Formats: sequence, C-alpha cells, structure tokens
Amino acid sequence: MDIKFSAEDVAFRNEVREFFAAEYIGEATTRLGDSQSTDYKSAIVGWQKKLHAKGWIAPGWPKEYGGTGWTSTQKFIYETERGLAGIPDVVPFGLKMVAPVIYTFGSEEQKARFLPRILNSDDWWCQGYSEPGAGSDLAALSTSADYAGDNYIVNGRKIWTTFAQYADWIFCLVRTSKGIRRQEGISFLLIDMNTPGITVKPIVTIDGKHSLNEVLFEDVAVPTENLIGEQDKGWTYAKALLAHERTGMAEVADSKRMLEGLKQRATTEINGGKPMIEDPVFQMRMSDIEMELMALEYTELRVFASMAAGGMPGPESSLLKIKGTEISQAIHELQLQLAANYGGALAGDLSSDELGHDFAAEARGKYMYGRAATIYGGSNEVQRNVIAKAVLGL
Amino acid sequence: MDIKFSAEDVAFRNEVREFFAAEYIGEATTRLGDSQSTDYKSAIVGWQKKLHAKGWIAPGWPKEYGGTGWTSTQKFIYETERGLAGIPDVVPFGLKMVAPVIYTFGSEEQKARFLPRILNSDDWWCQGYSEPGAGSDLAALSTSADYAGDNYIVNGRKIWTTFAQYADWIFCLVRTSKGIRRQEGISFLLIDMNTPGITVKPIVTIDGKHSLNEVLFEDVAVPTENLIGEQDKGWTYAKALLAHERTGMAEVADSKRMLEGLKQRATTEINGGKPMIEDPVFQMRMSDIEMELMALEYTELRVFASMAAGGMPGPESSLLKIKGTEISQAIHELQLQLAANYGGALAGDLSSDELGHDFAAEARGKYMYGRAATIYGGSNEVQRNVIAKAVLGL
Amino acid sequence: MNFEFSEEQTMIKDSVSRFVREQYDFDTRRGIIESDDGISREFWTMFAELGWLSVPFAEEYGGFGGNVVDIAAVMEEMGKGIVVEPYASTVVVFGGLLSASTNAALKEQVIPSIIEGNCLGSFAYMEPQSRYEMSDVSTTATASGDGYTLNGVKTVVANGGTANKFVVSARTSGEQFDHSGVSLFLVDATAPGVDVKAYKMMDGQSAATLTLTDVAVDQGQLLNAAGGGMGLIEQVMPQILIGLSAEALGIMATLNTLTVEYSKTRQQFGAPIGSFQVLQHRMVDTFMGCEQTKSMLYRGLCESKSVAEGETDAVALAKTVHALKATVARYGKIIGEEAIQLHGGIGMTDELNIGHYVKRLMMINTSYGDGDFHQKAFNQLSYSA
Amino acid sequence: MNFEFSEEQTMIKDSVSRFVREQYDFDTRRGIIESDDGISREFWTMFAELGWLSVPFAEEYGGFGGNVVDIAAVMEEMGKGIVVEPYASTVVVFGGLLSASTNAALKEQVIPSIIEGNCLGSFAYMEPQSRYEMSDVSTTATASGDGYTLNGVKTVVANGGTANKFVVSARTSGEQFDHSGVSLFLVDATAPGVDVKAYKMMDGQSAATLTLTDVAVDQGQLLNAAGGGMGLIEQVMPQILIGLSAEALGIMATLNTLTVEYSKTRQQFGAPIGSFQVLQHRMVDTFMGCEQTKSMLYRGLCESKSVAEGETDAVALAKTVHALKATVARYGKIIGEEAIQLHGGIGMTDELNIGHYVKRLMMINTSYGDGDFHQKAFNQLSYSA
Repeated sequence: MDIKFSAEDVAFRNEVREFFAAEYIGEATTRLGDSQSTDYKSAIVGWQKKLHAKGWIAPGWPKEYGGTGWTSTQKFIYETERGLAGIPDVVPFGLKMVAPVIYTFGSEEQKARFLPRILNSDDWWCQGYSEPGAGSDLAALSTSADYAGDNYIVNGRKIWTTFAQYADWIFCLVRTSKGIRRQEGISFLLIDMNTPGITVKPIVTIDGKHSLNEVLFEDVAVPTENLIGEQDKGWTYAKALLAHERTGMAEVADSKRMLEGLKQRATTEINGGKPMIEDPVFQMRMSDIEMELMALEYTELRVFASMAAGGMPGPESSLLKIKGTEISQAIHELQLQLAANYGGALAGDLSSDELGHDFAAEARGKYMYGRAATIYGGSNEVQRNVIAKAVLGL
Repeated sequence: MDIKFSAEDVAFRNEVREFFAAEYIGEATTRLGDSQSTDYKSAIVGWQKKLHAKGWIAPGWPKEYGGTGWTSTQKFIYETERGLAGIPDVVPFGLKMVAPVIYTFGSEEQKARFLPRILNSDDWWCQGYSEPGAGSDLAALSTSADYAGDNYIVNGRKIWTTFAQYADWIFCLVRTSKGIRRQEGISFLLIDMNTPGITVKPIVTIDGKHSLNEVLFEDVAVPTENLIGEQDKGWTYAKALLAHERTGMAEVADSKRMLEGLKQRATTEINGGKPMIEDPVFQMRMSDIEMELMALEYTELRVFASMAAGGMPGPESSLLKIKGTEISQAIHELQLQLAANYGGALAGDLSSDELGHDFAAEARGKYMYGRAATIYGGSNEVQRNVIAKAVLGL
Repeated sequence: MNFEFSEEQTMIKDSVSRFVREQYDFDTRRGIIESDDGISREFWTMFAELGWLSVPFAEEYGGFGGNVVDIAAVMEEMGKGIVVEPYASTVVVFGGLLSASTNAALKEQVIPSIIEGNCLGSFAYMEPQSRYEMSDVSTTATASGDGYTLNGVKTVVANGGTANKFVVSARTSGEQFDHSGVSLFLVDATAPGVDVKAYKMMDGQSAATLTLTDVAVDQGQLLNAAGGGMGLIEQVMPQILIGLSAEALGIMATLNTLTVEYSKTRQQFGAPIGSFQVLQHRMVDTFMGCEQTKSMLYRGLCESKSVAEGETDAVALAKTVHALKATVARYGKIIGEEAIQLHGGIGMTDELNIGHYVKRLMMINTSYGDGDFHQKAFNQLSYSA
Repeated sequence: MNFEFSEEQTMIKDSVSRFVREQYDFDTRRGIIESDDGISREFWTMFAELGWLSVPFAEEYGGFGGNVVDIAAVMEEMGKGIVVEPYASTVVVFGGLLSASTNAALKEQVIPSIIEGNCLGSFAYMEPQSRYEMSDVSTTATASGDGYTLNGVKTVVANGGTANKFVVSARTSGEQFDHSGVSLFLVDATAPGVDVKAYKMMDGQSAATLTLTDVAVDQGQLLNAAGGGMGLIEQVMPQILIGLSAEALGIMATLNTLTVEYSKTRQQFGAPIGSFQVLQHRMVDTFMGCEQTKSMLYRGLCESKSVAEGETDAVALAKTVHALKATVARYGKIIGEEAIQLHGGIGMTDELNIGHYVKRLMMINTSYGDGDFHQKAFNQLSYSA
C-alpha cells in the first residue's frame, strides 16, 4: 500500500516537466486550445512535430514502430503531467486509433507506408465509424463497400467525424457482406480523403463551433490494398481498438486542473460582497466534485498499478469513463454557475472589461460541448450496460 | 385559476376541525400511534366507532351503503384536516379495500352480511394478495382454491399481511384455474380467519416491530358463497380496487405536518452552539424537500380539482404515489440526520432525559419502516413503468 | 377551486399558440436572429395589433387590464416557440416596473407607447460586481440642480441591443449594499452620456453593457420616491419570476414532448430507444419534473391573486416565487440535459431545435437569480428566526 | 507503487475472513446479541489469542507494531461479518488514544491488558448538547488537591455496556467551545461516582449514558498534558475514521454482492429482476460507489504512511479522511437503501441479514460525525482563505 515513485521515475517526471515548461510556450497554448482559429491545424502539427523530434509522440506504440519504450509508470507520469500542464492530447485519430490497428493487423506494406507519416504528423487522420443510424449501436452501420476487382466501391454516410475538414485520410468501417450476425461482414478500410466522390459537410455544434462533420461517399473507389487484414473481419480489429481507447478516459489530471481553476474563480466571483468560495452552499457543490475526483484519482492509480504489475486492470477500470465524464461535466456546470448571467454572452468583439467578465465564453463553450462526453465513445448508458454484464454478471 | 373554497366548504372544514379537536383526544393519539401496544386494536376500533357514530367512517362509499354523500371537495377537506391533525387514517383493509369490491361486485347477500359490520368496525379485515413469489408481479400468485362442491379448498401462503394477528376476515386472490394468461383463473375469496387450517406467523420488520405476517392455508375449506362475483374473474375486481387505492397516496397533509415537526426539531438540535435550522447546508436539505412538497400540494389540488369538476384525473395524478413516498422518505432521512448518534439507540426503559434525546426512537422507526413505502402497493419502479406506458406511450 | 384559464385567457393563449405553430417555425426564428435587428419588427407590430403588448396594463392607459395569470398564459406559449422578440423584457419587466410606478405622468407618457409597439424597454440593474444582488448598486445618482447625474456601468442588460428606454437602478443614498437608497430612473437609450455596447446572447436575444457617464436626469424620470426603488422592485418581482417561469414551463414541456417522440422513432440495437427501461424511467422523471413545475407555477398564480385581493400576505407569495424559480432551475437543468443526452449526437447540433430550447432555458435560469440564489432566499424567509 | 496488502497483512486479513465465514454466521451473531452480555467473551479471548487485539500497538507493550493499513485489513473483514464485539471501540479508538498518549506509565498499565483481552475500552466524548463537535465539552474537571474532580454527562458512549475503562474528555480550562482546555482522563467504569446506564443500539452493539458525579481522578490518569486533549484526538482521528470506513467498506461490498446475487434469482414478471435495465444501472452505480469508497480508503492509507514518514503534511491527510467519511456516508446510504429496495419485502424483515448490515452502516455514519459534518470540515480545510 504505497504510491511512491522510484528515483528513476521521479527523474523522468522532472524531465517531462522541464520539457513541457521549455517547449510548450504560451503562444502555442492559445492556438492549440482554439479549434476555430485559422491556424489551428498548423499549430497542432507544429507542436506534434516537436514532440516527435523529442521522441515522445507515440508512448503507446511498440518501440519497433517508433514508440517510446516507456514503462507503464512512465506513460502514466507523462499523461498526468500533460494534463496538469493543460496541454491538449495529440490528435488521437492517427496516433492512437488507426496506428494500433495498422501495426497490429496491417500488412508490412501498410506499416511502411502509413506509420512514419503518422509519427511525423504528415498525414491528418479522421475516423469513419458512426453513421446516422449507427451511434451507440455501431454494428448497425450500413455504408457499403462493394468489391470490384482492384477496388472497393464505397457508398454511404459517416457522421460526427471530428476534424474531417483537415484530414488527409479517413479510416472506415464499411459493410462488405451481409452476414448472419450484424457484426460479421464489416471491413476496415483506409481511404484517401482526396478520392473523388467524397464530400465533407460541416456540422456546427451547440457551442456554435465547427469541429464535427458529415462525410459522404458516392461511388468512391478505394484500392483493395487499403483493406486492413481480411475482408469481413473489420469488427474484430475495431473492437480491439475500442478496448485500447477505453483505458485512460478518466482524465483525472485535466479535471484536477479545471477544478483548481474553478476554485480560483470562486475567489474572484462576488455575491453580496462575499466571494463565492466562502458560500457554504457553493462549497458543498465544489466538494461534492472534489471528493469524487480525489477518489477517482486513486481508482485510476489502482488500475495503473495493476497494469504496471503486469496484470489486467480489475473491474474498477470500467468506471473510469463514466465517473471521469460525470466529474468533468459537473465542473463545467459549476464553472457556468459561477459565470452567472455572463455565461450566455456571445460578446464577440467586446473585451472582458467591456463585458464585465472574463471566463464566461470559456465556461459556456466547455459546458455546451462537454455534453457530448457522455454520448460519444459508447454513451454512458452503454457503459453501464457493459459493466452490468461484464462485471456484475447480470 | 383559483383555490378558494365556497362558504359551505369553509363551514364544513370548521366542523371537521372542531370534531377532531373535541373527539380526538391526546390519550387516543398515543395509543393509535403505537401499533405495538397491547390495546392498539381496541383503541383503533374505539376511535373508528366514534367516527361511525358521527357518520364519517366511510367518505368513499356510495351513500346507499352508508357513505357520507360528501362532494369531492368535502372528501378532500376531510382528508387534509385529518392529515394536518396527525390522526391516522382508518385501517384501510375493510373500509377502503374490500368494501368497494363487495358493494361493486358482491351479491346482495354479501353486501348485507359484510358491509354493516365493516362500517361499525365489528370485523377486522386483512389483505391476502402478495405471496413469496408474487410481489410487484402480483399475477404470479400461486395459492390455489380447488372447487369441491360447496367449498373451495385453499392451499398456499400469503405474505406481508398487515395486522393479520388482529383480523377476523381476510380477502384473498387465489388461483382457481390455470388460464392461458396469468391474470386469468384468479378468483376473489373472502375467508373467515377462524377457519381450521389457517396459521398466522408474525414477521418482525427492520424497525423491530410486528405488524406484518405470513398467513398459511392448509386445506382450508371456504364456502362458495364467499366467492365475490364470478369464479376466475378476480383479477378484474382486484384491479378496480387498485385503481381506487392509487388516488390520494401523496399524503401531502401528513408530510406537511412531519416537515413542521422537522423544522421545530431543527431549532432545538444544536451543533457548535448553533441550532441546525440556521445551518445553511441543512437549510438546503430542508428546502429541497419543502419546495417539492409545496409543488406536490398543488399537484394534488390539480388532481382533486379535475375530479371535483366531474372529470378524470389527468396524467399528473400518476406521480402522486412516487413523489409522495419520495418526499416522506426524505423527511424521515433528515429527521434521522437530526437525531445524530441517538438515532440508533434502543433506549428501552431509559427516559429521554437519561438518554439525552427525545425523538430518536421515532425518527429511527419512521426511517426504517418508511423504506417500505416505495416497495408496497406497486413498487416505485413499477409505478414508473406504468407511467412510461400509460402516460408517455412508451 | 379550479386551475383553468378563463375564457379570455384561453383566447389569448390560443392566439399566441397559433402564431407560434403557424408563423414562427424554427427557420423563421433563425432568420430573425440572423437579421441585423435580431428581432422582427413586423411581428412586434403584429403583437401590438393582437393586443398582446397590452395584456398587463391598466385600462386607463389603453391596456387589457390583465394580471399575472394572463402574463403566464402568454409567456408559456412564447416559450414553446422560444420567441426572441423581447416580450418579457419590455412588457413583463419594464412594463411591470412602470405599472407599479407612482409617477402618473411617466406612466401616461410611456405605457401607451409600449402598448402601441413603439417602445422597447429593459431593466438595467446588474453591475460588474453585483452578481444577483439587486441591492448591490454602485451606480451613483448624484443630486444636481433639480435632478440627478448618473454615473456607472450596468452589465448584461436584457434586450440591450434594441431597447429604446431603460429603467436604471442607481444609488441616491446609502452604501453599496444598502437596501434603501436605491432609486429607479427612466433613461432614454439615446440620452447624452449613455453608451450602449450590444451583443448577442446564446439564446438569440440581445444584451448590452450600459455605461452611464454624467447622464442628466430630472425628478420626473424617477419611478417612485427617491431611495425607494427596492420596494418597487420587490413588488414587481413575483410577476417577473412568474413570467419567466411560465416561459420556462413552455420550453420544458416542449423538450419533453420532443424527446419522448424522438425516443419512439430512434432505433438502436434493433429497438426504439424509448423501449429501454432506463430511458423510460428517466423520461418519467422529466415528465414529473415538468408537472411539479407547473404545479408550483399555479401555486404562484393562485397566491398572486390572493395577495392582490388582500387575503394572503406577500411573504407567502415571495416564498412561492423563490421556490418556483429554484424549481425551474432544478428541473430545467435536468430536462435540458436529458433532452440532449437522449437525442445523442443529433442533440449536440446547432441545426436541431433541441439545443436552442436548452439555451433559452439556461438563460432563464440565470435571469434574476439562479436556483441556488433563489433557494437561499427561500431559506431566509422560511428558516430564519 | 502498489495497492496490495503485505504478506503479513494478508495473513491477518485472511484469518479474520476465515473466522467470519466459518464461525460467525448470522445465527451465531444473533445469539450473541441476544445473550446477557451482548458480546461473546469466548470469541474475544480468541481474538486475543490470534493476536488481533495486538495489531496497532507498539512491540514494547507486546503489540504487533502494525499501522492503519493493518487496522483497515482487520476492520474490513469484521465489517463483512458485522462482528458486534467491540474491536473498533476498544482497539482502534480507545487503544489508539492510549497509543498516542504521552503518559508512559498509563500505557504500560493498560495496553497489555487490552492485548490480553482483559480490558474493554471506550471513548466518552459526546454530551447532550454537543452533537458532533468534539470541542463542545461542558463536563468539568476541577482541580482538587493533586488531581481533579469530574462532573458531567456523556451520551451514546460506544461499547458502554461492557467497557471496563473509558477515556473521558473533560474541560480543565476555557469556555464551552474552546479548542484548548479539553483534557482526556482514563476513568474506570467502577470508579466511585461513575454511573453507567447501558442500552442496546440498533446494530446490536451497546452504548451508555455515563454520568460523572464528583469522580476523583489523579494526574496519572491524564493521557497527555492538561488542556491538550484536542491535539491528541486530532492525531488519532485519521486512524479512527479509517478504521470505521474500512468496516463500512466491508459492509458495502457485502450488501452489493448479496443484492446482485439476489437479483439473479428473484423472479418477477417472468424474468430475474437483475435482467431489468433500470435495476442493472442502479447496481452499477452502487458498484461504482463501493469502488470509489475503496479508492478513497486507499488514499487515506497511502497518505497516512506518507505522514508517518514525514513526507506529507497532516492537513492533506485530514482532508482525505474527512472526504473518506463523507464518501462512506454518501455511498453507504445509497447502497443500504438500494439493498433494501431491490430485495423488496424480504429486505424489510428482521429475519434477513440485509437490514442488519444496513443498520451497522447507519451507525458508522453517525459515529464521529456524519457526512455533512465531515464534508463541511473538508470545506473548511479546502476553501478557507
């Protein structure tokens, strides 16, 4: 019963901190944080190339393909420090989503062709899973890929595709055969976004921003060499990836940083001449969250510790996404509560002095967009179904 | 949009108040409130006979059978005043449960035989519906009644039978045929508790008290003349009764009285030298409940008003039981929170001075037994299923 | 006892309802918000012609002579269409303050122009430091000759972009938090020294920062006795809170209806999502939340009437309207969040109406105090010695 | 980094676990509670022989030299059997106070007798007016000759019916609520002037009202410097709260397991109730609540170690144990109530074990401060300027 790090790990942590402090400069922060700015893509790519230069772009990859070779402890430390420093994660679609599928299930040609460009952020990837009729129930997808000699001819619609407007490539689940079980007959295709027949339509979300898209495929010819593994086995590959995605979704470090921000702001928001942080009721609202987060931090540590010890994560790992998203939403809510009337202001060109408030826009944006956290990546309802079945045996 | 009562109704309210003030004396209060005291039954019967003498024992009955002939407004006023005065309701099994079935579906002989004795509290009735395998799913019942000439031979077990230890009669749902639908083949039987083969076994509940029982039937011969209506149609009669039971389960007046008590006690419970009622956090806990109750009071009024206007209660009536029970449980919880460490004390012979506290036992008893409120009479889960289907059309 | 609207009330309710259904569809609303003005002047003129702008005003000024029940009837239907024209700001709040004013000349001058649709109004009370505390007023009204000079900043002033006139709270005496010493002035948007920086709110309505620099006002612009502004505000507050809550109720009911309907058609895992028990129970909870809110609104309406007829004391009504606004906050939040969650991805889009209903509900929540603020005010009235 | 118990800790944990499974079934427990003593002296002697009573004590007194992790290991397993023998009261609380005492003679005298099973102890701190405030002490210790005279009333004294000795808080100086001036005395249950009125608690354990009338104590009965009692209490509080929380965790896990199992067998509407999605999600929530509680307990254990090793300040630990007790309160309540609700009628009966687990959980909640009390203490440490 001990959470101490070894001297080597402490040294590593210091190295990470120093690197972030030196290289992740304020200017980048702003640009990386604002997905609506015109140079968002170049800012992200620039920062990721810097990480690549340091050799830290792909902690999750096996060393042979360009991974860091870190221990689980080092990975954990790296992620924690990144979150505490407020540095956004790398764009996951290439590095964390398609790459593991490619290096696990892809051919040697595919590995050689795609992995280096992913490492160097030369290609921007996006994900083509969800469809209008297939959300939490992914297996209901109907985008078709018909085999035609050297190509698959793809027809259908993908939706909720983050940053498709920037993407060079999209990885898709498509239906190649009508199997008996819906999960059968699905294949995993890599598609060049410049192929004729692809249309990207922006989706503006309730925070007024554009990061999601619809991607339409009309007779899009995809070379068969872009098929991952075997035809009709795509569901297996995707499932392996989803399991990969599920660990580390608690985002404890991010929530800790947000909560610190909340406390700071509660000292400057005044009601009746008293800072909100002194209000006994608001204190309860804060500690309702802070206590959950303190526990979740240790739940995450427990998961990490059993993985570091070479074991599988225990049942407690299943709650990371549910609790993590509930906590971050709860922080967003309090942030917005603090912003009071200002929370709804689309102040446009007004300075915060002219508006009378300085974090209202951020509070609103986080709250609104944050509603998605319990919907995507398997809604929290689906997560609970999964725990009921897998953990409780119901 | 108006909640005013007519002058006649105000006069009636005053009459009710005066009667309760004059006739419902303190001594009776104590005895009626303690189901564990040895003279509980005689106290209840005494009070009910007094009500009968006044002609007020059966507000729900049609006038021809001995009902009061009151308007819905008068019934509402009567129930409200009773709750506010803290007077327990009449024991419902005879007056409110079996009597409506008898006067609606019974034969003339049955009416003549049973109704006058119910009105005069000469017979104490209990209810034989639930079985070990049939709780919220009542239709799963398996107690059998086999037709044998002049008698039905009853075998089986009924459970959760309130006050069976005092009862002269029990009304039962029994299975007379194995129908295709489980609801078919059920009959409604009236059974004399003195019939050979009936055993009553006490069930002690988690509040340490005995009001529930198991009733065992072993080859109990019940004359066929005690069958209500037609054989195999009992489910229909019981369902009609359940609908009858569902209105007026919000118990707003009782909760209002309890909440007043809670506030009083919050002024005398001290923490750190300050009464709990001044604690901002405890205030929030109280007003969470009080506000819900203020709304529920008007929900009840809305239901009542549409019934008084001769209409059917609207969809809002369906929430009365759910919200009513949730509110009363929430009050119990706060009461127990106020009682602090004393809440668990089975102080026995110790006076409240010796114990150091005066409402702990009551708070514990209400909390513990109150857990049943969301279980019996159709659990709140079943209630929500019903609303989803009947009101929302899901 | 009855909870029906009168024949007259039903008529006006139906007429607003018909307008929303037949003329105020979602695309029309979007077009209005994206227009330069951000509101439809044609519709506003129509509101005047249909008599909606006259609802709460006394007959001597050309009003309909209605009460809060009439206001609630109109506002609930406006909520169902999330109408962005500033009815609440102009008629319920600004108009309510003027109706309660003791300045007959001022009333005669302004009320008819509201009714005719020629005056859009707003109440400027909030300041950068004040949050929801109405009596936290540091805008100053310094006596000067026959009148006063106003200096200060008012923030998030509702309908700030289009209002012709503002009721402005300013301090004629006392310290920053003092209850007495706050005075209410009618100030023209174009008066010298008035600077209006307008912007949009997320619900499509406008707001503004109002900077007052040496704005000269005379005694005739006072709504009631100098220093007695808080009394007037408190008198009108039940009407304001009831009006906004009625609008919220219309929104909540609409969100629930849309969500239940969607759940019947949206298929996942081979069944409509409305067949999943967990979602059913949550929709039952939002249904109950909406009904409880309606009950609390009706309580406010009935008690308003009793207070007007001198049968109930104002404290009981104040408790109820605080509870009402807190109830709107509580269930509004749950209903809005469940509506988005149950709609899933599509609920996150700007294209769907759901998010827009939710945003207006959120803005109502922060208008004139959020849930915690009102619950604490309720506690103050209920549990203080 | 690891969250495993050491080999030694695992051994003792297993041994308590085996005892509970093999010797402490529900009927045995009921028999013990209904016996005159209300506890089993045989089992207590066995506890001594197995070394359980020696766990947290220093080796110099014959102890095992364990720490809070050892205590948590034992208490969690005791919780699974809702063992009524006063381990928490005697070993964790009373023993903890003595271990932290600076009075070497007293320690030498009492600790070995605890370890041998000859001394049952209790901490008498609560008074009729004090609720959960430890420093609200009106029991007086008046200097008298070489010692003091104690007068006052202590209520709901845990293990009051069987304790041989009490640590009693009394005021040697200061006013009623003063933090300083509280002193801790070791008082014999049979000392002249000590009146013990014992009764049962709903969890089967005993409690008592302790009336002290001119009870003479000498300097040697002081646990530490006169007036410095609160410091000693605060030093031991993490151990007390962790011990009780570990017991609660054992209960919560047991309730969850029993409920999930029951839901798989109980048939309603033609299916096991565990197949209903609403109940599934609620059992997922109680599962998560239990895991979060465990994580918070582990946080407390790790930080206790850090504090003992001088690496973390005591405030961080104090925050954590307040949060831990508040978490136990929150999830304990939900888990207990869901266990009864999901068991339905049978969950309401005294015959089934469910209600008894729930009652002990409820008693833990009110021991040494309930959820709101500890959350407010947490707030005080976290959000005060």
